[in-house]
Amino acid sequence: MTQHLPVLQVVIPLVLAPLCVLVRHPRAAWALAALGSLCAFGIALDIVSTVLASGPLSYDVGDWAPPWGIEYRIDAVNAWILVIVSLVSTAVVFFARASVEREVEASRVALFYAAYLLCLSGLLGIAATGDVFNVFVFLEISSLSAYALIALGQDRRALAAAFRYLIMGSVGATFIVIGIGLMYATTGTLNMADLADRLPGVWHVRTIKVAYGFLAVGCFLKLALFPLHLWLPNAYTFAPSAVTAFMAATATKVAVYMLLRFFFTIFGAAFSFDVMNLDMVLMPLAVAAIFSMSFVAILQTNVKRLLAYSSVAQIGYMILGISFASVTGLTAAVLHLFNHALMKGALFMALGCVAYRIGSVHIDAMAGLGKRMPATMAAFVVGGLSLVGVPLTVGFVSKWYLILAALERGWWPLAVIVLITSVMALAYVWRVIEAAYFREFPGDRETREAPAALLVPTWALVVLNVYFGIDATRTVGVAERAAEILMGAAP
Amino acid sequence: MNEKRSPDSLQPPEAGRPPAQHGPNSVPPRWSKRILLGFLGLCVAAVVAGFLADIHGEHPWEEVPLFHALYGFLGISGLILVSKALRRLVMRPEDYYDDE
Amino acid sequence: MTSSLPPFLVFFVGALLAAVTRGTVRKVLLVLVPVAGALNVWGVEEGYAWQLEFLGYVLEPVRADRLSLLFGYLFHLAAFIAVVYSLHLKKAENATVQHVAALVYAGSALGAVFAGDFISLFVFWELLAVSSAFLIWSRRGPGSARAGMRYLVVQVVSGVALLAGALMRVHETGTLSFGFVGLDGLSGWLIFLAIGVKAAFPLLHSWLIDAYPEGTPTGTVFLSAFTTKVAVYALARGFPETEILVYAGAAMACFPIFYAVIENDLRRTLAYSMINQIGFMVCGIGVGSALAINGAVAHAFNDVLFKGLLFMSMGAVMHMTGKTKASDLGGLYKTMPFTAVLCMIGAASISAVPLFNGFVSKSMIMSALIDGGYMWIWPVMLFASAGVVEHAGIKIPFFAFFAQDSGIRTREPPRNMLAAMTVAAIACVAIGVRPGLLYGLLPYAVDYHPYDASHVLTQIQLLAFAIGAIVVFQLLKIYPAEIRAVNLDADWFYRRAGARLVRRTGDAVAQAGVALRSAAAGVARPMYEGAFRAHGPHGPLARSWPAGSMVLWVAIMLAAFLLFQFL
Amino acid sequence: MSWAQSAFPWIGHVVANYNYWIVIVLMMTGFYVLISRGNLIKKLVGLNVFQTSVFLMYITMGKITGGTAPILGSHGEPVPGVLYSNPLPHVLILTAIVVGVATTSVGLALAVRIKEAYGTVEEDEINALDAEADS
Repeated sequence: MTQHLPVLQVVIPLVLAPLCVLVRHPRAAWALAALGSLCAFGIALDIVSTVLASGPLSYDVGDWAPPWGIEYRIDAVNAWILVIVSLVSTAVVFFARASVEREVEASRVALFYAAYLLCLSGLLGIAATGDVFNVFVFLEISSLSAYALIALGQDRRALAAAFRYLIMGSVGATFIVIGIGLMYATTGTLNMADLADRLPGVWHVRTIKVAYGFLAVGCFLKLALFPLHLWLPNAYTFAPSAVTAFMAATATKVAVYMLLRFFFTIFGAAFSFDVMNLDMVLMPLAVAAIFSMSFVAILQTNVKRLLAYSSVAQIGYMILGISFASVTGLTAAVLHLFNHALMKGALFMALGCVAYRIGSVHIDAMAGLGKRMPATMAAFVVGGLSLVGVPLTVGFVSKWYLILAALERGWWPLAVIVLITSVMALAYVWRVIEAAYFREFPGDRETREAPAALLVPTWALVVLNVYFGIDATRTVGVAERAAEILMGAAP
Repeated sequence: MNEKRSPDSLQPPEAGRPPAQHGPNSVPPRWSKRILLGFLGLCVAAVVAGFLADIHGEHPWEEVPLFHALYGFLGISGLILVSKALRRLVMRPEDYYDDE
Repeated sequence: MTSSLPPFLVFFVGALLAAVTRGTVRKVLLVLVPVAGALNVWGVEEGYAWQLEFLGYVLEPVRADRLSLLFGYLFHLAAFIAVVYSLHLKKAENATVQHVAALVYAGSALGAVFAGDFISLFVFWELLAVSSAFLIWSRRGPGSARAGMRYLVVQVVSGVALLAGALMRVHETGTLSFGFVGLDGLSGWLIFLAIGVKAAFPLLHSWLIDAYPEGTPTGTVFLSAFTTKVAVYALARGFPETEILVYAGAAMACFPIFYAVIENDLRRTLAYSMINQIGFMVCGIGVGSALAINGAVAHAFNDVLFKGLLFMSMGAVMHMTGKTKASDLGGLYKTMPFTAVLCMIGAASISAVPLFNGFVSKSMIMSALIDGGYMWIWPVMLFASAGVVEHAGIKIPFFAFFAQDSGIRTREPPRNMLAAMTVAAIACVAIGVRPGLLYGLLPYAVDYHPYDASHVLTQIQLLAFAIGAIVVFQLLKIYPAEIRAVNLDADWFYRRAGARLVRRTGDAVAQAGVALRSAAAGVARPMYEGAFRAHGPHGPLARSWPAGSMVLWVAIMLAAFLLFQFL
Repeated sequence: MSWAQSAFPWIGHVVANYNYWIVIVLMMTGFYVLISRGNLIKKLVGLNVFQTSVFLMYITMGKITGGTAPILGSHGEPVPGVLYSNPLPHVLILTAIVVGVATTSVGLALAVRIKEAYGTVEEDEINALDAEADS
């Protein structure tokens, strides 16, 4: 049984999804989704401990030996991604029960959970597989279900946002398929490990460079790297609260993982940085993303949109870490994958609580909420502080490593930029805190604290934000291991 | 009462109005005179004591007789005059920053 | 005794308890916290340290030596006085927020002076900023909200600079330990800048005069005690004998006294006076000899007492009358005689009248300047100390309690306020009369005798004739009248020039954006023209922007990426 | 022609690889439609053309001149003298075609919902309506 875990991880949610459609009953569908998430989380924890203890796992789907068959290969990097995705999914699914009942029509709830499970399955699949074409298939599974999930938002603008995301997502995925095809045309293999073996022999071939370009742009699109982020703000803003929390904490992270896998494991760090000068492309874009998107975030009035822009800026930090092309830089990036998932998950869930009670996440509507919904706003404050990078939160740990990486390369202006943009993050988080705590609540409305069903999952993530901010040894350990693997310094 | 600023500060400044003249001192004149006289006595005593005692200066300028007295008087005179001039440069109506 | 708790912990636990208690229980608790803290820190001995590991570095959240212990004792005394002073607060005055913030603030200050490494220092540095901002916001006026925000931004920037400097230092030296830093390299300058902001160096000072007068009457007493003193401590620890500090200190001691003469708001006058006093300390640290450092930290100790006393007396006036402007006040001695006397004790102390505590520490700095060979700085500082008499020694008590009768009739402030002021006044006089009390605590052995005839007499001459000049100017009616006005200071640069610049830049960027977009459209249009001609009069390019522009960006990215590789 | 070939040797290269040129032309056409059309349905058509070019690319990759389907002889061994072509690209692209169909159907479903909600499928009109809602 245990040897099948890598594939069960993906298959369980995939099988449960159609069951959701069949049972139709909202609560039953939710129970299936919760079951799927919990299974995935349990398996991910088991896998990560196995991988850390005894090295990478390999699983041949249908017993077809690689490189002809599809191989699922899990090392510290994707084991970590599996944990992130399934952890967030578990927290969100418990949050979703009450939140979705409020925000989605009853007749569509079962379909919602079906799409949710498909999306989860797709994201886990991208992370687990060791076959590049399989990556594309799972990417499309997760994306198509994500379009549907976003379109379930209450506002009609959710539809337009989902449509635009569909166009962009499909273009991105198609780019990735083109890249994969060109790689296949040159090397005749789709297995990642096999590709990694064969590619150094064909570095000089122009087709490979073009493939690299298509893959790069495709990944940039999916991970919303500035300036290809245009689909993200609306999608996050108008999606149902639970979906926003889930997508913000997982979808872009998995896209970053894809980038890491393609450019480090398959092409290799040497090709990416010495031949393709990837760092020269990533760094300016990352800096531009951090600066301009933080600035845009400061000016937003819809808090969900504010956090969406902040997400684009935070992705900039991860890309910045990658662009350092060093173990420390990658550690920072991989660490921030996890940490950012924790903080954005917590923040968007806190916003979900607000939306549940007052039906709006406009900054003016949140005036005086500090008194009315103290637990919710306290969660938001802690999450916000983590976003800013205050010590004792995970945000600080990420920025610490990012700055260390910058200094290690001697690029101290980048370290300064990280610090300055932290202040910008403080500015946009502050705008919400200011509204919630320093403005008067418009007195005529009856508003109570959000129900425990929403608060418990939210606070679970908030507590993790602090816990891993204080005891960072475990997360840093895994991230360092992953970074070494990616840089080729460890098996 | 302290959560409100004094109501006067919210009114527009009396532009063009001459600065408020200080009226009779609130200390009764008799007392004011005695205080002034006492103070004058202190100054004289300080000067006399300064000549009697053996003042060993640490700074070369302290060789000048009554250096500290002169320096104090001239220093404050200069300070007040310069401050008055400074007012021309930096003084703005009280609501200068109110439109922030 | 190694069983002592970390000093800040007592305050943080106290703050937690204060948040959940009410009424008398909280009052007792509030008084007990500094007392318990003092007993705790009394047991802390030199060399006491608490270390822990974080991200592979050794952190030292508590490290005690003579310098930090002196500030430790001082902050407990200050916290005790300020807490007693604020006991009367009621719910309407945001009592809970103020009390909790004040305890966190005092605890952070203690944490900062006992922090043995830069990360701990940074944590407490930022906590100081955030907790103290609540003491300003608690006044709940629109002015306070904005001033508090400006204050917080400046303080947070200072923290960021500290962290940046510390990180670079870690990279250079491999250690996080906070010891002598010095000005070599960018990291040293960044840390220097961070401390400089908190110490209100010239041109970095405006947050102080902007924010302190906007605090609550009780909050400003706390504010005056901690933030800048933490900075003085950090300078004494990290930058002793750094020559630039001598000149910075001299500038700090001098320029505020001009502003203080013409400032109408008496609490703002005190804020200027605060910069002036810090100038003396900074100057002493810059000289760096044992005598100078002793003088600087002793003066910091005394400044907390007398400046606290003055802020408390002005706070009492504000609490009772709601006014702090010289033009609104006057004649209060009739109804607030005790407050008036206490205020005058504070005024005498800050003016360094012999037998008051300002005298015993300021004269150390003056002597150290001559010993250090700063012959041209000495007269400057002498001028500055004469200037102190003008604004703090005479102006504050005179315009509040005497001068022209404003007609205000009020009562003495609540008993707890009087008690707190009395404690501070007694401390001022006690140290003035028995300087040995303070000298015994100083970081270096003290062999200094302030009370010789020459020191005393020259000081009396200086003070008497300085006051004489004021009297003459008053009698001749050329003394500058108190006018309701705002005096421009360095904060103009960010409140006005900065705001204008941001607005203009914003406009310019927007215009450039429009221009750029139309230029891009101008280039792109001919390319698309043929295809679009058949499709109606609406701007087709604009129509296809949203999803189309996203895809266009993709195309541009791909093209750029490929070009980049093949060029 | 021979003059042209000697002066521009790449012309022959281009002609010989005409299948790839078709892929590129289709791809750019699809891309162009995506960028220039505001009508959501037309955008989906553009997307389809774009994806189709990729299908063609994979298929043309797997084609070998004279190659045939990899069907083994009656005894389960390769038939000597027969040139087999790799079936994998075709299999892969079948998957991609399915994905493409799914994408199109989700896109069309969204277009229907947008038409219901906004009363139009023209993007500029949708934007105008959204801008109205914002203000």
